[in-house]
Amino acid sequence: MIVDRLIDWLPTSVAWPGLTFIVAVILCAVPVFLFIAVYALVAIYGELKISSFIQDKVGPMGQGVGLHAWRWGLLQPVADALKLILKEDIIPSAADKKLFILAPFIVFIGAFIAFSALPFSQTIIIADMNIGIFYILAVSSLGVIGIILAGWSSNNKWSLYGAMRSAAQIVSYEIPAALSIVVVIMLTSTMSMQGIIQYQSGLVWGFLPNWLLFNNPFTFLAFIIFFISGVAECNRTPFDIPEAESELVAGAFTEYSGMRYAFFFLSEYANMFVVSGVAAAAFMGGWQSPIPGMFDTPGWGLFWFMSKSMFLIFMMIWFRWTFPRLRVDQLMDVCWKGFIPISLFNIFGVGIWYLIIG
Amino acid sequence: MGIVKGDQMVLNIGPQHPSTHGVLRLKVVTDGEIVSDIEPIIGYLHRCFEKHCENSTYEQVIPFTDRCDYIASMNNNFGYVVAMEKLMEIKVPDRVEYIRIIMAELNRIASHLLALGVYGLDVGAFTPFLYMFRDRERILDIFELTCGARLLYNYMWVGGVSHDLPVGFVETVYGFLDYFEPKLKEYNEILTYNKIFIERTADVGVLPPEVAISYGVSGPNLRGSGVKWDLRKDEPYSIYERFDFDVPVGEGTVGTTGDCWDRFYVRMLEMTESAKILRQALKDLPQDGDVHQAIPKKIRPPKGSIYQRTESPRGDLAYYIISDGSPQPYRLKMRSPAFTALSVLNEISRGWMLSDVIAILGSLDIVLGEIDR
Amino acid sequence: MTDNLEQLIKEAVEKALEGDMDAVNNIEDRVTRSKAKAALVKAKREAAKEETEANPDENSNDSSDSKQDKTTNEHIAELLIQQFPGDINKELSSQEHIQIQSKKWLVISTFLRDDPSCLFDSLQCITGVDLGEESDLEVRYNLHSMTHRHAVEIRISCPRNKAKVPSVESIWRIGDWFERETYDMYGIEFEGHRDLKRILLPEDWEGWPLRKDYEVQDTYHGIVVQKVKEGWE
Amino acid sequence: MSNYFKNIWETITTMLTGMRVTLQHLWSIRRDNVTLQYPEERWPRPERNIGFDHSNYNVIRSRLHVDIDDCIGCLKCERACPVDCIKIETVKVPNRGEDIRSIGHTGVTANGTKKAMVVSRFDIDMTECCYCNLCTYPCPEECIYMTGGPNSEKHEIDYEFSEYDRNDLIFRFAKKVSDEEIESATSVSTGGES
Repeated sequence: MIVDRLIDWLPTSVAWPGLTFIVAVILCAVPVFLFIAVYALVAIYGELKISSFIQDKVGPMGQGVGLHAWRWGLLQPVADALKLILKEDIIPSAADKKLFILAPFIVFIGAFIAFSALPFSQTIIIADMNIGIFYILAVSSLGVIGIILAGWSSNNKWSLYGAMRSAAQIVSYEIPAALSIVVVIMLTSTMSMQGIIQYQSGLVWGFLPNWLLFNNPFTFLAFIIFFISGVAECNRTPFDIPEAESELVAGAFTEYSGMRYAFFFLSEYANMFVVSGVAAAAFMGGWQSPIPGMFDTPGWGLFWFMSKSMFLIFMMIWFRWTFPRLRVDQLMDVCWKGFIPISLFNIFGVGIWYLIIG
Repeated sequence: MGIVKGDQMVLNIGPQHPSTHGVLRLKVVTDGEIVSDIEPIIGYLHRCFEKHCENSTYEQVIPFTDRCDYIASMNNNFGYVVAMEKLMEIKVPDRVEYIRIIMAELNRIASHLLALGVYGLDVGAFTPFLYMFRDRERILDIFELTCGARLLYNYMWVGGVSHDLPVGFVETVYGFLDYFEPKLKEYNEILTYNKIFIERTADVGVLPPEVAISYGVSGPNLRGSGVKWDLRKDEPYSIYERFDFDVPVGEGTVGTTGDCWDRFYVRMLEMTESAKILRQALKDLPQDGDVHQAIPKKIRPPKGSIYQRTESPRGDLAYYIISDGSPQPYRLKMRSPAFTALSVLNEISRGWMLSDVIAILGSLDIVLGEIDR
Repeated sequence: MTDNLEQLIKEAVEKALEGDMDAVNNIEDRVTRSKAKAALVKAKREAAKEETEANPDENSNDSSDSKQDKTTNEHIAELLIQQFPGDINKELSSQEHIQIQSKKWLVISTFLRDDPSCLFDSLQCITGVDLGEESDLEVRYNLHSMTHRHAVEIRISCPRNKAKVPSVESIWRIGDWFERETYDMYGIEFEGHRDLKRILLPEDWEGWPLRKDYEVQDTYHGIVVQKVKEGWE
Repeated sequence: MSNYFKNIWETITTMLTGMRVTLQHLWSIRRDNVTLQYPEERWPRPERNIGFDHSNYNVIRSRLHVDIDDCIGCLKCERACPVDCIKIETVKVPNRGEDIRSIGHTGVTANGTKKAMVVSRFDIDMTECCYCNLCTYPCPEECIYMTGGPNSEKHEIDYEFSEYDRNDLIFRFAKKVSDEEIESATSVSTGGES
């Protein structure tokens, strides 16, 4: 959407028509990157504080002057980022250098390009393609390649374990996620994010906003499954076996340090946002306001979308600091014996519901 | 250590690893995630305890016993002084006995709190770990109030204790107990009965009783296998026969008897039992009496040897002391429970997954300082 | 005057014996207070004496269970003697322990574990002892029976220059590590042990540290082993 | 099949319980926060009167301190130390109980004991000290103690002892004197009297 507008607005060069497109894409990519960076700082700060409060601590509370985490440790994430940037970048001599260097970027790209289809508001969406949600599902599974590369190229047993685990995990949790998205597509009969969100306007059951979450029990189930699978795709507790710090020292990222590690970190948080954003858009009415007819200007839309996805991110953090970690085979059990049958059953359920009631 | 086959991989867990509870090295032969053989390699923390003892006087041994099991120093002191008093036939005043019992039980609670919290960390739950440390701190504060040290006390002396109880000690401990007992419910809610935790620990690393006995495993690990054996009950060594408490044993509530969850839960129950003992001890603690009255001027036990076992939080902690009449022990051997507990690891964790090995190791609650001595 | 002072003192002492020292501490006059304290101490001494006289049960049951030990020990000793004549060293054995020859130790240990009247199913501890620079080494086994709840101590002495004792690792599994430790510290070879190697010390350590004639090696992997603290003298 | 659903049900319920607990802590952080902002707020040190005959005896074991004027050089603490972190050397004085001002030696301790020795060296290596407190009890003059020991009111009690160099943690309480110095000093002092 934005990118289309930009292409229209920019002067088309006769010599090389592709140039306009490239410029437009770059003009879109830069703010998205900035957004990810800022959001990551906020999310990290949130995680620090929430985890500390859960554990009866106060978390970072720099009280000195200057960059000493300022007040309530507000600058703590900035300080962390600076530290990670300034740290020495170590590449093990036994590592496969090219892949080792390449891996973090692949992981990050996987999370990064998914943003181009996230509907931040009625008007703010980079590219409102007609297969938006499908596109997000496709590209968000790109990250696993990067993790496998990281694990393999580090030439470290822990990393290898982590990579293998995460490959198995992410690949298998793609399935329930996709299956529960199928439910959404069945009801809304569109794959475009904006289309899905527009479908969720108005009221359902007379008083609830017509979010798919509340639409019928099957969609509710689908939401739960999608969200949990999303948590698993982000490698967060209780599914954080790829970097299970008490078993594999840091899993696939054991050998990484400094900026490269920061990239993994950043992409984990970006992934969290993608998952929450998709869940918010597909099940919680995206930028639709909870009270239909009020606060539904584009500005409010941005607010609603962000608050919904932030709430889901808070849920993720809450999970992480409450639950123990699953074992790898139990993880597979949960996926193949739990989620996939239920979500398959969901699809039939929704179909029947649609025939009878909808 | 068997021969490593082509499709197997040797993995060194430790000496520096988040969850080896110290400087332990596990040489693990893995087939994918499945562990086919484990060889614990210990000695990274060997501080020549027994050699030191042979070259230091009997009083000077006590600080060294502190450093063996640094999680439960009071119980180590306790075992040593009980052995020495039996060797020298010293009758210590009642007040001293009660103070010792109170300290030992407080330290037992502290040690179990650490064990359980770290176990939660091993299986990936971070928050219970900090909750339990938060409460352990209060016990350490009580110790600091009493003897000025938080971790290595050198509190119990042969024939007495180093300091008398501070003013308002009894109220402090009562306050702690009132604060602590409700917390146990919270621990259970957040960790013990959590389904993921049960999945991780139930039926994992089952330790059958006969194997446990043959390996000399003792303490909560043995009781977790369903053997009702507690020296405080079966061979009361101090004035434990005066207190009424039960010995919890694992019943396989959620899995098989003797699995990690049972070992975990037995510790959880033992904390309540210790609280029970503490309340009784505080109730009939003799009001006054000099804690130094029975301390001998110079410690020269008669010729002879003694093998005295006491129940430390990790099991049968025994001291074998041989005296030749000089002020220095001729030979002092410490039979450390964690040593035997670690030796059973290979037996019970073969065939399980890498994550389970961590879980089993954590459930055995070893302290490397005590293993290597 | 005086008698009511004494009255006061008596009351204070009684109060104090019930446990509130303030009664004594609140006496203004110092002399009276000191008197009261003295009286208190006296009263306590008497009380303690009475107590010790009153409950001799502890001493009695001490003696009784020590007697118990003796009976089990002697009983086991007799059993072993009639079972393996010539392997039990009677004159060296005492109430507390049984001294046996090292030759048949494996058989004896099997008997000790399996015989219905012994059933020593757990090996509590193996202690190596160096009886002095010239004399022998000794291995002391503390056995315990979970079924009969009785314990016994077995001692086996072996010459210092060729110290060999049969391994009981196959009888009690914990013997594995205990014997490795004893070997580590005393260089006593346990024949039949599956892999007898150092456990606490590094593989390439020289000498047997707990022997009385142990000499600390000068360097270890090029690191000079400090005999004297540096920067101190 | 029923087991399958029972498992799912248990999973959901137990997890919700756990999340309830954590959420409660999240809300009531103001009430049950346990963090101490270290440099600003300190952990309260236990202050109390223990069973010995000192009043106001703080049992905190922070650092050994020696009132060298009271030390009679009896070497009891050196013998008591399990890790040999105390090193004492003494020089005999010709006539006991007499001050030798030129080397700052007081002849009589606070308890009125006449000193027969000049402590020419009293080093404590706090990097080796194991804080077992064993050296403080045998001292007849109570001149060696953990700061906050019997004479705590003389020194402020602290527990932050950090140095950049390990040798800075070797505390040398006595200053070196040789026999000759004492000889000369005493001769001077006697000369002054005559």
